[in-house]
Amino acid sequence: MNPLRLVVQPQHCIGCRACELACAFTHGAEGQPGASRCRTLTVGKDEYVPVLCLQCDHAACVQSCPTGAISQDPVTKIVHVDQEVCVRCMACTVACPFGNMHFDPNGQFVHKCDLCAGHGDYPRCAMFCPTRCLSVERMEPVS
Amino acid sequence: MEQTGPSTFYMTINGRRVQASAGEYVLDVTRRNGIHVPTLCHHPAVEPFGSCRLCMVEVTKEAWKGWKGLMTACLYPAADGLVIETDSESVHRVRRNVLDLLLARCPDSGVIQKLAAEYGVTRTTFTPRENPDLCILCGLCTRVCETAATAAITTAMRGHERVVGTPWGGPPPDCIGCLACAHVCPTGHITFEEHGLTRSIWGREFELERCADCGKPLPITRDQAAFLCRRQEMDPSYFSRCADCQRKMVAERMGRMARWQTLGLAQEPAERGKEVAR
Amino acid sequence: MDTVRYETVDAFRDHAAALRGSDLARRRRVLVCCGTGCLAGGARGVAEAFAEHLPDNKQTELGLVVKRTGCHGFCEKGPLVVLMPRGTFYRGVKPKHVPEIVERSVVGDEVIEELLYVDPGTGKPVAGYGDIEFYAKQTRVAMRNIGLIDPANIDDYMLRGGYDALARALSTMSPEQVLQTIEAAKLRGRGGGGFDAGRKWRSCKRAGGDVRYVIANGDEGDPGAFMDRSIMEGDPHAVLEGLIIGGYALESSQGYIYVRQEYPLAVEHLQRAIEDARGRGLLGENILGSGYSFEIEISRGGGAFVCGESSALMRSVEGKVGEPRAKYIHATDKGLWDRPTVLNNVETWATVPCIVEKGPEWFTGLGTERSKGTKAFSLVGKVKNTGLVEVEMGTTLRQIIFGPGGGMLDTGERGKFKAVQTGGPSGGCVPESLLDLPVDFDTLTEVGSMMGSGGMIVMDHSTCMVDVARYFLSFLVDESCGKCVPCREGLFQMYQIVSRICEGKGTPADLDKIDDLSQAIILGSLCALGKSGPNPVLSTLQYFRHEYEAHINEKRCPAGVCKALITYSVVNDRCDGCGACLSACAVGAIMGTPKKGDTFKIDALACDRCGACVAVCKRGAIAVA
Amino acid sequence: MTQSTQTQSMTTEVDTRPAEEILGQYPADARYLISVMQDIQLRYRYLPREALERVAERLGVPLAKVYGVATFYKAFSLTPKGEKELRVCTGTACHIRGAPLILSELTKRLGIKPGETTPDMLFSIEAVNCVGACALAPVVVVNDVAHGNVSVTGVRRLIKAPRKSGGAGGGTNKTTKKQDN
Repeated sequence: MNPLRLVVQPQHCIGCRACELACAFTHGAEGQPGASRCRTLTVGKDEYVPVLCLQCDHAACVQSCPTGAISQDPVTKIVHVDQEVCVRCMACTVACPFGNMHFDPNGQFVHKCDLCAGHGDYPRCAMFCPTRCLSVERMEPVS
Repeated sequence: MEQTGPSTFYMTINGRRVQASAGEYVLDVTRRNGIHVPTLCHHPAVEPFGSCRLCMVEVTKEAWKGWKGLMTACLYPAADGLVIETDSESVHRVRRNVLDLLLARCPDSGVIQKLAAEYGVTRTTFTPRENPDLCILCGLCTRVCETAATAAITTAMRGHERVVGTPWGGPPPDCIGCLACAHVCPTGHITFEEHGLTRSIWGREFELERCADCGKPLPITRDQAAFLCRRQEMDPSYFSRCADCQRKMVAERMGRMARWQTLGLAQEPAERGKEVAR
Repeated sequence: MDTVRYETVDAFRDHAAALRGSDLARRRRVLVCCGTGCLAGGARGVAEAFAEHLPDNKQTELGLVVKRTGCHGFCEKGPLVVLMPRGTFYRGVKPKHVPEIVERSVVGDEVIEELLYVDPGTGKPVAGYGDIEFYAKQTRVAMRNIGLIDPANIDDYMLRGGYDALARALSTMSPEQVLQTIEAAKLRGRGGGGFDAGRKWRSCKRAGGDVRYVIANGDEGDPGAFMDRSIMEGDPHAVLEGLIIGGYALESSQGYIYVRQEYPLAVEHLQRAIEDARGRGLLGENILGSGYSFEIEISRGGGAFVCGESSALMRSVEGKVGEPRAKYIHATDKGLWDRPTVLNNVETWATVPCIVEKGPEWFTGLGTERSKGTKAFSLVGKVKNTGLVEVEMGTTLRQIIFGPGGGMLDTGERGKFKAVQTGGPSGGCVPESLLDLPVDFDTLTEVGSMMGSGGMIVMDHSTCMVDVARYFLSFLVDESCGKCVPCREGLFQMYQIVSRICEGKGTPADLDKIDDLSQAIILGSLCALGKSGPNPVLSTLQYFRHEYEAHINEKRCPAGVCKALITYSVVNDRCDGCGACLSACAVGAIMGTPKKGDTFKIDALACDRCGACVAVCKRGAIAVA
Repeated sequence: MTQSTQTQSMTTEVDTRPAEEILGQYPADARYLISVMQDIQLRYRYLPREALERVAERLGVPLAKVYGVATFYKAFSLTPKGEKELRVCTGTACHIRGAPLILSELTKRLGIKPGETTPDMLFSIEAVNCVGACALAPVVVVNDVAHGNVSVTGVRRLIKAPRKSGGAGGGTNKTTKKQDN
């Protein structure tokens, strides 16, 4: 299957934050909601932008990690943090030019959007988005 | 060179047939299969070391004619036909003694107390150390410092005098204050403090990098940023803003783009202007 | 003779033949032992006196040469001077004796009786080298040249057949044939475990890759062992030749000799030998025109016993802390700088040229079924003749100790044989009942000890076996690298337990604790240091359990060694009031005035039981209870 | 029995030129670390921090690693050693022939423990592993000269002569030398 891509169209965002809730509940543990990997920002009057990881190729987070804990899956193109390997030096949280590396101060771990890999493998934020703001499309096959 | 064996094969762990592949260690295989083997000195970010001896398992093979040996799972290469017991009597004897010894060394460590209790040791049967601390000398801190940072700390001395420390016991000149050592320490022996723009660890104070926009402290030190630029070959601008400000910038820009898009324009006028000028 | 570089094997052979047929080979030799032992006894002065009384022109005139040699092994009696070919053997020579020796024995033909070795058995002086029991009962292979040649002179080595084996290997054998020869000889490593050298070489060769290393382990750390020191100091070319032949068999181009920091003279002699061999074309580029090139570098140790362990040694050569690594992947696959590496001990390498020269059948003709050849031992402790002996494998402990060793040092009840410690801190103590054990790698392991590198420490009844166990534990606690828990913490706790027993605070439960902990240390330690660390305790516990029990149950040290369990007192009718003990006592615990007839007293509270008074008392008037 | 990890208390400037000279004799490769340090130890009788900083820089080894090596191996000392280094062999042969007695005699007479140096910088005592001169047990090595069959009284002789002239200061080196034969 071709890799998924999240498409964000802020013009449709109504600031309902359903995406944040969906994300937090999906990635929580033992029924507790976790911090959302998706953040909706208010940029003007009634103007909202959900900011999520773009799963960049040659990502800054990957490059900045001194232990090689962050990598991009060659097939799914998802940039993933291996929590076992991570030493929490926080370099990636600063390095991401889009501010999409989050740190959970309670659980003491770095997290980011993984397109719900392992959680139904389909982005929940998009599933719960009441408008067309967040949608999913399949990329062209990797050559 | 001829191929010495197939790249995937089967071995038996606690009577269960499990698949493994060349290049894996026994511990990788047990972990993948949810078989619990305790460890204290293991961390996937660094090379296996084999110092705590807790992950010892009993290994044999049909060809060994009944001979069994205790091996550290973290270092023993997975191989075709291995028969492994992770909880045999001799395995327990080693683990119980190791934990008893560690409890004599670090009687106040909650982590060790808990693990030791699992092997029936609630109080050490040995002579407890005078003035104990929480360091079990697993060497994770020094190893992670070497792989992820600057090898600023080291094990010094040898034998029973061995300690983890800094050159001449003073503030380590090469330290970048990244806290990786503190985060990997299994017993919480390595401590640090953060006040405002200052972080202190190993008796050294570090100034935190500040966000170029909002001025708030970033979770990395100036030395760390400089180190990352050098070692990871990145431009300093990558380490100049906080995640909040980065997100704000992205959101504002995307918001603007959305605004133009609603107006039926494909690109921001300013950007288009630039392109034309070029 | 002028320095020559042999461009071909034939050139080497011609020169060697010329050398052996020359006047130099026929000259009489005055050998002055300049081994560490004799140097400590003042051999340098003796050698200088000979140089003064026999200048070069006089040596030529008299048709003789004066040589400073390596250790003769009979260190107890040094400084030693041997006159060859007659074999007159003078011991305890001082510079003042030299003029007399020159006049009567060198220029003249007399034997100076006062300087001869007196046989302790017959009480008669022995004139000849070969007649002395210490030497007569030895078979020297690895130590074949030591004491007979000047280690700083390559010609001396060549006069005794040196480098013939290398020339033979390079000109008539393929690397594979050399390897097969070593395999056929069933040579086992002389450094400790006795691993089959041929098998080791074979697996290294099989490991593939272009770069391989060979290493000579000269980190002789076992306390009480100094054979390797003597070989490196006294016959450095033998080590080089073995290493070059090994390098050729393994198609390696780089060898290392790792020498203990404590052996500066060995470094000096090896360095000199390397330079000389290189100058002759026996080392370096295109050796003897064969196309084979090989370099040797000396790596000095930093003073750490654990570096005798192969993986720790390799880290040390790399310039790192000497911490062992797990050996699930062998050094023959991934050793020095992760390249296939063969590491053998100095004695093993020194044996290699003999095997190549004389053939594997000759070697397998010596020794026992599973341990071939000979083994060098350093025989020390409470024996009459301490020093180096090399005997055939399978010689019994009794034959060694009461043969070359000359029997026990002291007379009386306390001077009787109690045990012999072999294998250093990894070995154990063998009791009297096992004295007729034929010594080889396997028999010693079977009785709970080890061959080790060949240290043999003889103990009499004045030695406390619990104290010996404690001694080895304190050594290991100090020398453990501290990497793994069982060794670092376990041996330390074991030391605490045994110390408690020595102090009379032990309980019967301690012995069970020792047993359980020992098993965990043996099973759980990372390297051989830890795995064999409990051996000295276990073997003394096995054979001398009653001594442990005496300490625990009766609070008594049968040998009178453990300080907490003994008291000193003055035996009045033996004391003559000389007062030697008064000045010997550093804590002022002895009361009395030094005059004839006064009686001395020891204040038991002030006494720190150091034993200084016992050591100085010439009349044995201080009793230990 | 261990080396002191305390920071150098002396504040005198250390001349690093000899260290630079030693470094100049070796290729700038991490594998020569131990060799370089041995030469420095020989020259300075200890490893001055300033010298080790040069070593770390030149050989490209982190300073902490250099420090680790310096404290791991017995040959190295981070504190200056006395003019006369008395190394008491504690090998097995020496042990059973009375080395503990020799050692305790020395520590009592000099008032320092093994590993320490007298305040006047004249003597250091080290309890060392077998020096390989077992046939002469017990052995004390004084600045690389082995003294065999040492007795309690003999040991006193080893520490006597320089003591007497110790008060006179620097000019007494010659009298101390004689003692070594």
